[in-house]
This record gives sequence, structure tokens and C-alpha cells, in this order.
Amino acid sequence: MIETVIRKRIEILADTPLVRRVTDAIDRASITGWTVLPVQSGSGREGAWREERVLGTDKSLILTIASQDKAAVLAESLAPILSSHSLLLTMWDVEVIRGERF
Amino acid sequence: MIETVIRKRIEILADTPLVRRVTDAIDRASITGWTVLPVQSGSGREGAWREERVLGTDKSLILTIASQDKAAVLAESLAPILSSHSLLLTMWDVEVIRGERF
Amino acid sequence: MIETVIRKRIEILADTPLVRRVTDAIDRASITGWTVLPVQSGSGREGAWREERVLGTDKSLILTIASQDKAAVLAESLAPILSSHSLLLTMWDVEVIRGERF
Amino acid sequence: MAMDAAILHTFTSPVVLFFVLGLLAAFVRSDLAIPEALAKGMSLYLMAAIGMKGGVAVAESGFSSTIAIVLLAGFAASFLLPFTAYAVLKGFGRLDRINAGAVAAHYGSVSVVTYVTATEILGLSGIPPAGYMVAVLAAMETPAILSGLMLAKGLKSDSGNERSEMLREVFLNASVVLLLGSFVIGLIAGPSGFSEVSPFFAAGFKGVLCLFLLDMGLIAARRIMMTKSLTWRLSAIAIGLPLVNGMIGVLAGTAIGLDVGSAAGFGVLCASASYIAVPAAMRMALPEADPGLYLTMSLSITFPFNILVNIGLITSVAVALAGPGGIVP
Amino acid sequence: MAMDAAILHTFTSPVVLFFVLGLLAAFVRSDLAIPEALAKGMSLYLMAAIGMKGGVAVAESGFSSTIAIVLLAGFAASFLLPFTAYAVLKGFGRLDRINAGAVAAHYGSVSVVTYVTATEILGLSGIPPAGYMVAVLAAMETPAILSGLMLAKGLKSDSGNERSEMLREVFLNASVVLLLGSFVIGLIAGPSGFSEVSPFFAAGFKGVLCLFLLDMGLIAARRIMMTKSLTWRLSAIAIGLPLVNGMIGVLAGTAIGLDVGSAAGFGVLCASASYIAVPAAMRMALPEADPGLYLTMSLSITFPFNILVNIGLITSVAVALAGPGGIVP
Amino acid sequence: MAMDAAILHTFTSPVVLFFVLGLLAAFVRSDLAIPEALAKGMSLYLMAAIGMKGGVAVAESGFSSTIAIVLLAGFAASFLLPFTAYAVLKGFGRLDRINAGAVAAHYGSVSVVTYVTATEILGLSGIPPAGYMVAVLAAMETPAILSGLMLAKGLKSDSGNERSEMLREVFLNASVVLLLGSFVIGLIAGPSGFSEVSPFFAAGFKGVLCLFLLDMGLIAARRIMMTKSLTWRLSAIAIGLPLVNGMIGVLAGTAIGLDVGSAAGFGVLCASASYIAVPAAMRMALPEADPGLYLTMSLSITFPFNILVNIGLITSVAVALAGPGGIVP
Ligand SMILES: Nc1ncnc2c1ncn2[C@@H]1O[C@H](COP(=O)(O)O)[C@@H](O)[C@H]1O
Ligand SMILES: Nc1ncnc2c1ncn2[C@@H]1O[C@H](COP(=O)(O)O)[C@@H](O)[C@H]1O
Ligand SMILES: Nc1ncnc2c1ncn2[C@@H]1O[C@H](COP(=O)(O)O)[C@@H](O)[C@H]1O
Ligand code: NA
Ligand code: NA
Ligand code: NA
Repeated sequence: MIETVIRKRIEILADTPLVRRVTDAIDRASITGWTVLPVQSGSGREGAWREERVLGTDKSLILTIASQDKAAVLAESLAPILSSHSLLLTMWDVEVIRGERF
Repeated sequence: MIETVIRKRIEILADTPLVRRVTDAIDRASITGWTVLPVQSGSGREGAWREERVLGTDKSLILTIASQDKAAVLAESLAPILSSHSLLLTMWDVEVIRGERF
Repeated sequence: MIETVIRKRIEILADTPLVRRVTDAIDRASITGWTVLPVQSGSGREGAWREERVLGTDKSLILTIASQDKAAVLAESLAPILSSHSLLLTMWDVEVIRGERF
Repeated sequence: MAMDAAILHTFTSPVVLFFVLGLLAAFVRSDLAIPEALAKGMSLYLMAAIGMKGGVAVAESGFSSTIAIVLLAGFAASFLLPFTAYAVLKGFGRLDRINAGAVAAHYGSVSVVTYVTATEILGLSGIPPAGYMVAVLAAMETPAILSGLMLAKGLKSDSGNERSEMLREVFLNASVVLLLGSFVIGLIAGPSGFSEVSPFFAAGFKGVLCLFLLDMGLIAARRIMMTKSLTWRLSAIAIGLPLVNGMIGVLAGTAIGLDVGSAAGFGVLCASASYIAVPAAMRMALPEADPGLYLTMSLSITFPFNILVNIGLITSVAVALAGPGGIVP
Repeated sequence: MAMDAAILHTFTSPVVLFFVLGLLAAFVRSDLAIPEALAKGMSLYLMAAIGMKGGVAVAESGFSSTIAIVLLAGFAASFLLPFTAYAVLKGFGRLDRINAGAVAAHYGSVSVVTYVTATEILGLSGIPPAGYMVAVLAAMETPAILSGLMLAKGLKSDSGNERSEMLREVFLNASVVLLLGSFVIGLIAGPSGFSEVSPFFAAGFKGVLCLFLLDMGLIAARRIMMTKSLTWRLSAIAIGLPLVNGMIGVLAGTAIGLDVGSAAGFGVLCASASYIAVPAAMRMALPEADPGLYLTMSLSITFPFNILVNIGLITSVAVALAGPGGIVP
Repeated sequence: MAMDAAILHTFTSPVVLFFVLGLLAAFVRSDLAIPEALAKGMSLYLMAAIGMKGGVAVAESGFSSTIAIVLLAGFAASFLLPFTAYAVLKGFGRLDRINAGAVAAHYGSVSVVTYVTATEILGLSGIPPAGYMVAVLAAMETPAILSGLMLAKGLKSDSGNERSEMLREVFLNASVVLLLGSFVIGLIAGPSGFSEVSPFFAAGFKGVLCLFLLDMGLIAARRIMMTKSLTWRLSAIAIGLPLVNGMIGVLAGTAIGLDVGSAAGFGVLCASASYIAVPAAMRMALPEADPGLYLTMSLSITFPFNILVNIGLITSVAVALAGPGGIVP
């Protein structure tokens, strides 16, 4: 059986103009990397949105894999702006192979 | 350490023309929101597909964060059409910050 | 309460030109299916990338749901090329409805 | 002569040649692919352009009783053709009720791109269809969806609420709205208003059609290579139906008194099978039906057959029916 | 007469008719939608084209003191108009400071597409604005963002570093860079260099504008149907502001001595509200503000009002102000 | 004179100016970006258009022995140039075997957009390359991939099955299929068939090229700002190789007896480095190689150098070699 280790997977949904702010926070937490996925539409307390790419107000999903410690640092650093900036953060444990990378 | 609570994350893969039916079910389960991600191609028991956006038969991924109870309500309400409508539903526990939102 | 079973969800981030190699491995592990999501940009040990679709060197996210056993087979078969091909693999347990499909 | 000309025009037209290139590229498993957003955009462009051109043509020619008659004929054909298709699909094709109804809906409805390609080929042969045929095209999109659903589900099934919602979605689907909307815009703007935008909507048209058909060739060929559902019986139906429906259409068009180009156009509309509006409607209204069936039949067999063979055939028949004096009406 | 002409041109122009089609299609809940990548691409195309055309026009006409004066006037209008808007939004509109500042920024800044549509309508009326007005358009994009932020946050708030980063992002946002860059390219390339690319940038322009306005109609109508934040007071402001700002602009433009088309153009710039550059800037700099407010007001109310009514109004006023001899300057 | 003209045309052509705008916008960190689907679509459009135009030109001029000779020369150049590149990259550049082979493949292959830009500049100077050069362009895409892989891996490595699959993918990659396919379509359709679609494929060409080069400027500059792998030695090679290869190409082209425009075109092909087909092939066949190296060198250094400097240089040399009578052959 291949050996795996446990890491945190963190996914953050953010307004596309705020992606840089989130990835900067990831870099500052000295996490090795991140990946951004496109998002099409959504709905929340502030109503539904779709087709906002042309307006520049659409959203993106940022995912990053990190050790428990670094994940905590990242969560801590984003916590103050989660509400004000309408960020949505979820995290959970995942198995990764060759975990020394993260 | 920042305080987190456990919520369910539910992801549903559906034909794009059926997304409205799924998000209506989410709204009916009185979950606060949902987010739709684009999908590019796939393969299943019914064969592989790709490049179907122009035909209008492509797929989308709907993700929603909810409390255990509401997640169960949603799963229950979608269960009858999962097979007939070729929906793919997975759910798991995630940590969220400021969980009172969900 | 609806009955659910536990399966593995595996997500693999790969260069788009290598997606076929990954999905072939999934098919060889006799997993029933897979789904490919687009990716926009990212950053890792080899630096950041974005806007590489026109160059043909962008990345994609392949997700697949499988039983514990088949997931292990897949992980085993991809392990040798994870580093050389810059693949990123994470997996975790999810609940699915009508698990006999997978 | 006209037949040879139509066939010759088919195979030297860049429009058709790009379609063939797409088929070949997919068959040799090249990774050539048009971005989906662009393909979708091109299909919207083609609908807006054909709609406007039709509206402008009617603004110039005025309304006539012929228009009312051919609109009615189109409506009737779209609603009725699924019934014979259903019988053949259930009998000879061995499909169950749901799948037979879903496939039948596709053959009653129309393919905008098949019609557009036919107008190019008919134009090259000097017998373009009349502008009002675009309204017929729009009229033929949806009735078939209703008869297909009736055949698949019977009349009672859905709750009234769900049914009315479904009807709304069917009648206001993107292509109907865009085709009819652009048609009305063309009517209002008229030739002078259209001249402002004609470098975009008229001059660019055939080039966009080339790239779109390249993409359709790629998608059609890849789908048939990946399909798991096709039988020889269904393949035969996917060629037989457009042949028969095309003949019915061209005869009916000539009987109604259409000019030779419009009669051929009506034949092509009857022969063509939808692969854009109807599949999406079926995913919504008949999710239990197998998209592998209806998409492969309409897109991968009937569509290439119509483009490469049947448009030429239908044109020849229309010309023959029109007789010696028919071509220069 | 000029007024009737402008209004008539508004409602028979395919450009405006496609916008109306988009509004209607969304209101009946059709699923018609333009792919986002394409819509974004069309907006970039429109900016590049209008920028180049402006640059070429200035290359032909040369610089003059009028250009310097109207550039200054544009700068001043963009910076100052948010102050009155803010007062109205806080007072009559009952918004808090943050939201009032965010909305005010939109009304000081400009909408490229509103201006472009106005140039089409003015062109049809025979009084196109001067080419240098494109530079004014670019100049008016950002000052309003600064005053809006000042109003919302006061002068002290951000750390110096964050502030300078924010200023960089505001002044180098995509539309400013593309508009000014293309303007300079037009200046350098001149009429002969432009002639190489004019089939793409000039001939295709109105057609692209049609499809883009179709999309904007869809988005504007869908947004107002989904909004939760709009009140009747805010709706009234979203119509009152462009009316008042438009009159201020047309008066100022005439006072400065602009020709009638440019004075009308200046009025339209003052009347228009941004819904592309500014919302993205506000998501970044004022994430606490409610996008449901500023997008719905500027895109779903002010924008259609300007396209369908206000451009015609402003044109008539400009013509009236210019007097009998003004039209043929 | 011709040199001055070529350089002047370089810097007043909107095509090149948009490239410079892209570079500048990225360097000041503007968020300007062309949607990826659109950029991809534009690159396909450019290949289809250049392919068709080449085919039409050959349909007009007929085949000649020169075409066979220059095709062979192109094949040979593409296969052989990676060998010298490899030696320099391993020796002076200090790369390991894998990376040296991967980079070398890029320099033997060609950049379609560099060639297309050169044809615009050569056309403005009155010496357009012959239509058959498009076939040479297509012929030069893949041989370099083979020699690069041989250099990186030796001859034995892969299993037979994997190797043949890889060869299929290399020879049927999207750009080769589209270039050659459109070339053949141009041949078959000829001038009359092409005239139908020329408003799209010919008239729009330069404008699309403008926007595409804007995007390439943005991507090239952003990449060099984000790179971690570049050394001064590699930067020097990324300028030295196109200089030397360009001279080899223009000499060989003149020696073969090509007209001055085609000789310059052949020089540009040899000088150009691939950044579309080859990187994707390398991700597949040599995933261990660092894309940060080959993309940054070919796209961020060689490509701008060729567009801004080397095309002008090569043109001057071709003109000088042709002698006084060479320009009007
Ligand atoms: N820790 C991480 N979390 C999420 N994505 C990552 C992470 N590390 C790397 N990636 C992604 O994987 C790609 C390749 O990583 P690398 O091989 O480290 O350059 C990056 O460009 C990112 O898109
Ligand atoms: N419960 C949820 N599950 C998934 N996505 C959500 C949820 N709530 C909000 N979102 C997403 O977050 C965005 C902003 O939410 P809000 O700040 O509540 O308006 C929404 O537009 C959705 O895309
Ligand atoms: N095991 C799986 N893992 C991930 N995606 C799947 C799996 N099975 C099916 N899918 C996705 O669901 C779609 C429909 O599956 P099916 O109904 O089995 O044809 C496929 O086209 C895939 O996109
Ligand atoms: Na039909
Ligand atoms: Na304004
Ligand atoms: Na080369």
C-alpha cells in the first residue's frame, strides 16, 4: 500500500478582484502553492448572481493544500475579513502522497 | 486558535439544464446559498462526453454548505431523482469559520 | 433517513495535455467514471502560471469517486509519475447515496 | 445540370470543406478543438444573423398569403413528423417509449445550421430561399418537442404547474427567442437599418459558418467514436428519416406554390434534425432518455448526411419538380 | 425636428433594438445567454476600437486648446459629481456612508458602452462627437473612484502602502489602459495605419455593439429581477441623477464652446454611470459595500434609461442650445 | 532604404503597437487580460486564415520545383537546428540533457504568429512572401519535436507502443492539422471559393492579429516577471539563436533561389521559436522538463525580439542579398 499523510485542504470562495489578496495571504503563511478555479454563478444572503464576468464582479474558488499548522495560520489571518469581504472558507482533512511537499 | 464548527459540504454534478431544479431544492431546504462551477468533460456508465456546451447538454457542479440537518433534508429530497436524472451527489464534513451563517 | 455509504473521492490536478494519461489510469483501475473541471491559474514550487490555455500548457482538475480498493489501485498506479509529471493528488472519504454504482 | 451544380457546389464550398476537415481531424484523433464559449457564441451569431436577414427580406417583400400558409405547413410538419418517426423508432428501431419519443422530437424539429448551410448552397446555385423561410424555421423548432413529449409520456403525467413551467421553457428557449427577436429587429430596422450592421452580420457570415462547421464536424465525429448506444437499425433510421422527410417537405413546399429555392428550403427543414435546442429540452423534460441515442443519431449521422448528401438531393428534386420554367420564376 | 430624429433613430437602430430584445428575453425568463468570455471579449474590442478611432481622429485634426479644456472639464466633472450624488444618496436615498460613497463613485465615472451607443445615435443624426472625446471618456473613468472612496472612508483610513497599491490598481485598470493605449496607437498609426485594420475595428463595430447590448439587456433585466436591495427612493435617484448630470454636462460642454455633437457627448458622459471598471474597483477597495446596490442602480436602471430615453433628450437639448446655426458648425 | 522602411513599418503598424501595449500593460501590472477562450479562438482563426490564403495562392500560381525544394529545406532546417541549439544550451547555457533537448525543440520549430506578423511587415514593404511558404511553415512545426526528444531521451527509451502514440499526437497536433487542412481547403476552393469567405478570413485578419498580439504581449511580459528559472546565459541564448538561425535561413532561402520576400520569410521561420504547439507536446512527452525554462525563453525573450527587431533585420539582409534588381523580381 502506498503511504499517505494527512494534510488540510482549504477552499476559499472570493470575489475575483480579491483573489490576489487571498493568494498573498497563502504565500505569507508560507504554504507551497495554490490553485484557482472559475465559478459560474451563486446565491447567498445578498441575493443571487450570474454572468458577472463582464462586469468584473464574478467569483473564483481558491484551493490550497497545507499542513495543519500552516492551515491554522492562514485561517487566522483571513478570519478578520471573512465577513466584511464575503469570503466563504471551508477546510477538511485529506490524504496526500509524498506529503513532505506541503 | 480560531474557532471552527463542523458543517456538511454537498456537491452535486448535474446536467446544466437541470441546475435550476437542484438549486430550487437547495432553496426549499432553506440552505443559505449555493455556488455553481463549470465542468469540462466526463465519463460514466453512459459513455464519455466533452464539448457539449454548444449543444446545451453539458454538466455543472453545484456546491452547497449546510448544517447536518438541512443537508439530510436536501439529500432526502434529491434521492428519488438521483438515478433517473443522472445526478452524482457526494457529501462530507468540513470545518467552517463563523458557522452560524449556515 | 436516507442510507449512504462511504467512498473515496480522489482529485488530481494535472497539466491539460496529461489528462488523457490520468483518465486512462482511472479506466484501467476499473472505476466507473470521472469528471474534468477547468482550472484558471496557480502557483507552486516551479513558480506561478496563468493564462496558459492558448499555449496549451494549462491545468485541469480530474475528480473521481471510487471504492476504497479501487482508489488504492489508482493511487498506486499514479504514484510513480506524481513527482515527475507535477501531479497533485488528494483523496478523502465522502458519503454517497446508492453506493453500489461506484 | 442543377443537380450536378448543387453537388459540385457542396464539395468546393469552403463551408462544407471545413466540416469535412472537422470530421477527418476527429477521426484521426487530433486534439484540434474550438473553445466551447466561442462555439456557443458562433451559434448565437448565426441565429441572430439569419433572423435579421429574414426580417429585412420580409420588410422588403411585404407579407403575403403564401407566408401564412407555409408557416402553418411548418407548424404542422414539426408537430406531425414525430409521429411517424416514433412508430419507426419503436418498431424497426426497437427503442422503448421514452427513448423513441425523445428521438422523434429531434426529427420533427429543425437544425438551424443545416438550414443555413442549405441557403449557402442554394444561393450558389442561384436559387436562394425566400426571407420568410426564417420565420418558418423558428416556427418549426418547438411543436415537435410537444409531440415528442406526448408520445413519450402520454397526455396526463406531469402536474399542471410543472407542465406550464416546461411549456414556458420550451417556447422561450434561447434559439426561438433569438431567431424570432432578430427577425422582428430585421423587420423594424429594414434594409437601411440593416446596412449599418451588415459588415458584421452579412459579410462575416460565411466565414463564421466555416469555423462553426469545423467544430460541428469535430464534435459529431468524436461522439460517434465514443458512443455505446448505437445499433445498425438506428443508424439506418438516422439516414432513412431525413431522406423521407426531405421528400415530403419538398413535395409539400412545391404543392403550396413556393418558389423552387423555398421549396428546397422547406424540404431541408423537414429533413433536418435538431441537435441544439431539443437535446437541452429533453435533458430537462425527459432526463430518463439516453442522450447517447438522440445526440448521436441527430448530430453524428443525420447532420453529416444532410450536409454532404441530402441538401444536394433535395435541391435536385425541387428543381426537377419546378420544371424547366421553375428556376427563373 | 432633431429631437424627433434622435428619438426615431433610437428606436429603429438595430443596436438599441437588440438591447430591448435582451431586456424582454430576460423578463420572460428565457435561457438566452451570451458566453461570458465572449461578452468580456466584446467589451475589450469595443474599447480598443473606440480608442483607436479617437486617436486617428485627433491625428487628423491635430491638437487644440479646446481639447485641453474639455479634458480638464471631464476630470473635474468626474471628481465632483460624486459629491452631489453622495449627498442625495445619504439624504434622500437613506444609504449609509460606505454604500453612498460606493454608489456615488459609479455616477461620477462613465459607461463606455453608453457613450459608444450615443456616438452611433449622434452619428445617425449627422452630429457625431469629435474624436478627442474618447480621451475625455478615458479621463473621466477614475477620478470618481477617488472621490467616492474619500467620501466612503474619509482621508485617513488606509495605510500608505495599501493606499498607493490601490491607486495603482485604479489608475491602471483594464479599461483605462486599453482606451488610452488604443488612443495612442491610433495617434501613431494615423489614418493610413488604421486603414489596414479598419475592416475589423470600424466595419464590424456596430454589429459587435448589437450583440454586446443584447447581453447587457439580459444581464440588466436579470439583475433587477434577482435584487433584494432596491428601494423606490434609490430607483428614483437612479433616474434623477443621469437626468441632472446630463443637463449639467451638456450646458458645460456648450459653454466651453464644443460643437453640438461633442457637447451632447459630454452630456452623455456625465449622465452615464459605470458598471464595468468601478464595480470591480469597489469589490477591491470597499468590499463592505453591497454590490447589489450599485450594480442594480447603475446597470439595471440608469443604463437602460440612458440608452432608451436620456441620449435622445440630451441630444435635443444640445441641438436647442446650439441654435439654428449650430448644427452645421 | 528597405531597412529603414521595414523598421519604420514595424513601429507604426498597429499590429506591432498592440504587442507593445500588451508588454507595457503587463509591466505596469495592469489587470488587462483577454479571455482565454477568445485568445485560443483567435489563434485558431489566424491559422485557418493563413492556411487558406496559402492554399489559394498556390491554386493560382500552380506547383513548381521551387516548392518541393523549399519544403525539403524547411523539413531539414526544423530537424537539424535543434542539434546546434542543444549543444549551445548544454555547453554555454549549462542546462541538463532533458531541459536542453526540450528547449532545443522549440527553436527548431516555428511560431505561426511570428511568421504572420512578418508577412504583414513584408507586405507593407512591398515584398510579401509566396503563398506556398505556408506549407513550409506547417512542415517545420514537427520535425524539431522529434529531434528534441531524441536529444533529450536518446533513441531507445520509450516502449514501441508509447512511442507510436506519441508520434501520432505530435504529427496530428491541432496547429498542423488546421494549417494543412486549411491549406488544402484553399487549394480546392481556389480564388472563387475563397472570395465567399474573404470578408471574414482576409479583411478581418489584421485586426484579429492586433488583439492576439496584445494578448501575447501581456502573457510574455507577465511570464518573465513571474519566472524563477531564467539566467543571463539563457537570456543571451534566447537572443543569439534567433539571430544566427535567421541569418542561416535567409542565406539558405536566397541560395535556393527564392524571391526576396520568401527568402526573408524562410529566415523568419528559422529564427522563430514555437510557443504553442511544442510546449504542449513537451508537457506530454517530456513532463520532467521545466516549462518555466522553455516558455520563458521562447515566448518572453525570443518572440518579442523577433517581432520588434529581428524581422526588420532579416528583411534588410534579404533585400541586400537580392541586390538592386532583387526587389522587383
Ligand atoms: N499546496 C498547494 N495547494 C494547491 N495547489 C498547489 C499546491 N502546490 C502546487 N499546487 C498546484 O500545482 C501546480 C504545480 O505545482 P508545482 O509542481 O509545485 O509547481 C501549481 O501551479 C499549482 O496550481
Ligand atoms: N451555503 C452556501 N453554500 C455554498 N455557497 C454559498 C453558500 N452561501 C453563500 N455561498 C456563495 O457565497 C456567495 C456570497 O454569499 P453571501 O455573502 O451570503 O451573499 C454566494 O453568492 C454564493 O456563491
Ligand atoms: N465514479 C465517478 N467519478 C466521478 N464522476 C463520475 C463518476 N461516474 C460518473 N461520473 C460523472 O457523471 C456523469 C454521468 O455518469 P453516468 O450517469 O454514469 O453516465 C459522467 O459523465 C461523469 O461526468
Ligand atoms: Na425536421
Ligand atoms: Na457620469
Ligand atoms: Na525556428
